[in-house]
Amino acid sequence: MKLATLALAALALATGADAQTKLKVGLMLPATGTYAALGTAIDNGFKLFVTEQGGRIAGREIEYVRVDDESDPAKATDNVNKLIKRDNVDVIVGTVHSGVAMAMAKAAKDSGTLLIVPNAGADAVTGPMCAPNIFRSSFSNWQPGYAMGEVVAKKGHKKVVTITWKYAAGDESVRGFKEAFEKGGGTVVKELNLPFPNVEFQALLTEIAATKPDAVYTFFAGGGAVKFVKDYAAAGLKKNIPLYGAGFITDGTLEAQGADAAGLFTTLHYADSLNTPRDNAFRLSYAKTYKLQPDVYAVQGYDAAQILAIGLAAVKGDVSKKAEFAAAVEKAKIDSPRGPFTLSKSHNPVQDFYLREVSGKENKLVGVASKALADPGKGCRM
Amino acid sequence: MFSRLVFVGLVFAGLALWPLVAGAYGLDLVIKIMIAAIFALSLELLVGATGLVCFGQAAFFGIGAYAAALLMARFDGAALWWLLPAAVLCAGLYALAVGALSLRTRGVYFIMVTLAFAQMAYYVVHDTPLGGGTDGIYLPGVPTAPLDLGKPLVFYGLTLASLALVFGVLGLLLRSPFGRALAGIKANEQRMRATGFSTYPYKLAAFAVSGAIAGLAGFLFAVKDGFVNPELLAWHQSGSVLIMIILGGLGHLRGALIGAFALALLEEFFKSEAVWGSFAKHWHLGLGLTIILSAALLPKGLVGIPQLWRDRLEARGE
Amino acid sequence: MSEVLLRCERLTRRWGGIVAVNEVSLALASGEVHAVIGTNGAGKSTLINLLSGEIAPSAGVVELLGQDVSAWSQPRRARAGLGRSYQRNTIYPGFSVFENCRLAAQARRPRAWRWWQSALACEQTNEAARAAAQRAGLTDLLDRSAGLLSHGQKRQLEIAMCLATAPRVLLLDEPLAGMGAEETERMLALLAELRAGQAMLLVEHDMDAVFRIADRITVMVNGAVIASGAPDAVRANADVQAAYLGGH
Amino acid sequence: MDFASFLIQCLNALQYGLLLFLVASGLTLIFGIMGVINLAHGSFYMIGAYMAYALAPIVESTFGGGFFSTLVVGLVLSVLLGYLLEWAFFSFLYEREHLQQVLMTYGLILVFEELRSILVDDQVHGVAVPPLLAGSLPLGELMSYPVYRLFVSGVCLLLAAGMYLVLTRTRLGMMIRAGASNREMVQSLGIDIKFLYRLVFAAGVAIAVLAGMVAAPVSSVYPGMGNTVLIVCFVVVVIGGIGSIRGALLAALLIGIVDTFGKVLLPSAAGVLVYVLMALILLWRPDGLFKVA
Repeated sequence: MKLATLALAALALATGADAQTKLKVGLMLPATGTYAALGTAIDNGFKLFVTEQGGRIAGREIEYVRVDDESDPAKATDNVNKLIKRDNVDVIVGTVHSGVAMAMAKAAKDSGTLLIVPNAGADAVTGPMCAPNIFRSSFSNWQPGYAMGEVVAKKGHKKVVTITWKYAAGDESVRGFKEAFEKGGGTVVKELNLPFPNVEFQALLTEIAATKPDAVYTFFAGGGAVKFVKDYAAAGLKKNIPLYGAGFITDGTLEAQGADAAGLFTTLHYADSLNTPRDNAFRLSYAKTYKLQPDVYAVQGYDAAQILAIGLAAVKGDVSKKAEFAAAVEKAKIDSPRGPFTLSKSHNPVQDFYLREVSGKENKLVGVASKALADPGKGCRM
Repeated sequence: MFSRLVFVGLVFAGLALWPLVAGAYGLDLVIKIMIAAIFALSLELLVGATGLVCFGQAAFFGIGAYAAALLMARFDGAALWWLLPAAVLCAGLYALAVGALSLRTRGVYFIMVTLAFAQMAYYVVHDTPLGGGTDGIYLPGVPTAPLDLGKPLVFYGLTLASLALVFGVLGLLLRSPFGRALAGIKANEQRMRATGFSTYPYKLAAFAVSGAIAGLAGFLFAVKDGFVNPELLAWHQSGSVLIMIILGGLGHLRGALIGAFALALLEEFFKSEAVWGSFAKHWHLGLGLTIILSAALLPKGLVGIPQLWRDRLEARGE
Repeated sequence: MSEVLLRCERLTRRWGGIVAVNEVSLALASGEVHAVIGTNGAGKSTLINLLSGEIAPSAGVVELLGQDVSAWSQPRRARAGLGRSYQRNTIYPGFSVFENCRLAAQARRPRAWRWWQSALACEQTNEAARAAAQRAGLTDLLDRSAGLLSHGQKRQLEIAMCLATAPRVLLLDEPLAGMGAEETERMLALLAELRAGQAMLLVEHDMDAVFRIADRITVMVNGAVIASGAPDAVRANADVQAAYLGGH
Repeated sequence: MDFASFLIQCLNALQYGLLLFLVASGLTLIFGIMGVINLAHGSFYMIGAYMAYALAPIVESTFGGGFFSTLVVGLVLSVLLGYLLEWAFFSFLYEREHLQQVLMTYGLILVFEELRSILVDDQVHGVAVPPLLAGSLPLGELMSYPVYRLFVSGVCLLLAAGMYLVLTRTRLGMMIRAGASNREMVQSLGIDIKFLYRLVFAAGVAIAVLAGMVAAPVSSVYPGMGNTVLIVCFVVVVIGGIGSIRGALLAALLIGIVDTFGKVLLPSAAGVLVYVLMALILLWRPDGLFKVA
């Protein structure tokens, strides 16, 4: 009986189709699990832009359909198909986890549905998997690493140790760093890894102390980032060996890291004190709406909505005109709170990367680390 | 007995007729559930029929999936007729090796050794370039010969046929002398040995068959998604398939079928914004409470519900 | 003297420093009921476990039907004709009486590779199961779930399951344990009936029963044999009286 | 690796091992004595960590006393939680198949994790090291060693000793051990086995919560933190031999060593080493290092 009711419910869900007047936006973001907070920020950012436009983009009202991707790649294809096949969404926005984004990119490529990736940095999404209907409003893992490589080389450090989780995002970030740093005359003397998501860093910190490098480059995020920064300071290394990182190590984690993060240099495409009129307006609006300070994830969500708006305006709300949509977005300069950026041929942002220094609870702007940095988009044929 | 046959017959008839009413997503959803059901049946053979609680079933599933991806990448345009058996064989062979070693242990230790071997497989695809690393790899295409699996209906048919085949084979197997011996091992292995059964080969054979069936499910999953990821081998996949068969009811093949459907549909239900509104993002809460309730109220799983009703009616009658 | 079916020579088992069974030598002849008695912890159950191959001996030899089976596993010995019952019920409570016996009989004709065929398709196995149940007096209860039997019937089923494997040697671990007077009588009658053509080793605490049925009695104390012989001789043995019967 | 860094790595291994023991010991208690495969053990650890974070301001304003009074309040709450859970969910599951308990505890994981999201939030939070233990000691040329880590190790050792003494030297411990090997016997001796089990379960939960609270300043608190410790806890318990406190301690130290030196010497295989170790040990000794009769 219960089973029958459920089956009926599923049937209704499975066969239900809706009128086409509203523009259906499928938000496939993590609502549960480790990345839930990031999902919320992206969701907020996206909606903020839509609200600012009066709830309409290119004359079409927006309707949201949400799917919790649980950051589980094993469920990713089913989840994205829910949006594509069940809800017939016009555009998909998502997600945080790279493995999930890979599955989404494939589904989007196969079905031709528009996909805007508001965080996941997997190089492949705008590399081998690039497609006319796939866009990214965030970054590629390679980018912040490369920017930091330039900075560290310029600072005159010669010997650097890198440390990250042994997974794709970490590897790609370190690869970007190494490329720029060695081009600038430095050497990466040791690449330390630990299994994801292990957070017992002590052994590797001891290794760093024994190697005595000029500096350390790191890529961690979330709980691991907090613990690494704290352990690094507690082990006494912070006063002797400067720590540099991709911006995620201090984004959304400063409250938890406290004083141990003070003075850290990181690179990212956003900072807390850009103090441009565009950013100030965005921050004010966000803070008013959500009673929260925005972070880089909110900006990425906001810009995902901007990309959608630009493309839709060009095709007058008709999402089926994929080529014109893409052409308009490729030409456009996106007026982001992070500063204006364009999209590369492979649809990854060509953007300034800022050097930031942690001060109090903020990632304060120091300067531009790398101007208009473009991901090489290796393997993209489009 | 008769009512069970009718039940199973109705389920399969329903599955066969489903494409007539379902949309593209409905088809996808049921394909997903059927694959989960095949996976659950593979574990039911070990847990429900033989009493061996394996906590590393995801490894066999994942190996089937990765075998599909890697073999297709290696041999362009590979045909289904050898690709599928090859994937199943890979999973079965790994299961044979794992079984040969882990069957030396018993009870909880067995649970943990199977977990250990699954984690080893997980780290191999996660940490080495062999399988494309943590982000996973795409299948280069879809097998098109002799069946074009790119067509949803054809793939639906293949999945349904696989499920029916697995269900049928296991049904026969469990009634056969081999299956009865497994039941005896589950009930009392010591007695079986005293009676003259060398139980180790029986258990090993069950383990390898189970691994091969899980590999079949993995193969279908990989073709369905066109993408494989190390998370397919992760321990929580082993856990969730175990939850499926416990929820459905151990000791019955129907239980695995029912469990796969129930878990997937419960998830859909609690995730539905139409029902729960913005609270749908806390769908774990509803699912968790339902699972707790079913553990508390349904000692024999969902399969046991008719029996519970019958008992209650009888109690009222008296 | 009739043919010796099971023999052990200086069989020993140590657990760490403790010697559970100490250089025990026995011979079981066809048609003979051989009882082993002794206080709790004398090593009787361990002796049965050693003979049946459930545990490996520290030293000594076991011969079954004239063959050295010391290195054989328990299932192999069982298939060669060595049946045993357990002190605690080890029937399969979820199965019917018939299925309990049939599964035991299946051990002699595994046919495991015929996975497509129903287990009930082998008429020889079914027949062996029915015959065993009949000999143990369970014909009327074939369809009953084994878990619902009375204690005495469960013990009978134990014997039936042994018989279904067509053993030449039966090792029975306290078949009378926990039985009422009437059940004991029935079981003794059953055992007396079974003795023809088989050898039977009986570990039992019920002295009256042992002295009524046994052809030969071996007394164990602290793992070692202190006396062995015909019931009357054992009853008269001074050592036995001192060590064991003296308590009565 | 020179000798000095070898020594430091040994210290790291020891410290990590003790931390693992702290988290796993509650599991071996519940698992070994009650036979409950408690998947929710990681959740109790998570609850402890979040208590250290969320409870601290409340405790500070009502009682004062900072970290240590939070510890006490948390322990009291966790004993209550364990007692209630056993009463509400587990007490009627003992007669059932073990796997029903697995189902139950799996449901609890989902519920606890979601309640965490609703009651606190999904953010990462830090927990301050109590000022009394905030210092650090110099170690080698560049490194220093935080006093708080030494404190954690101390707590682990105390707990290990305490559990060992209670289980082997006290009447309560004897009853508990007897209850583990033979329920009926203990019951027939007139001991209230239900109460005994409730006590053991509460103690197991309290230890996990304590582990979470003590570890929070080192590890910070974040969503999903319970699941990451769950598996390694099971590994520790099983390698050590289920229910053996000694075994769990030894196994935890062994894993600490393998993990620490694995990361340094064999980085490409660091993830898999722990499982290889478990498989090897269980193939060598199928009942773990210390079998509990």
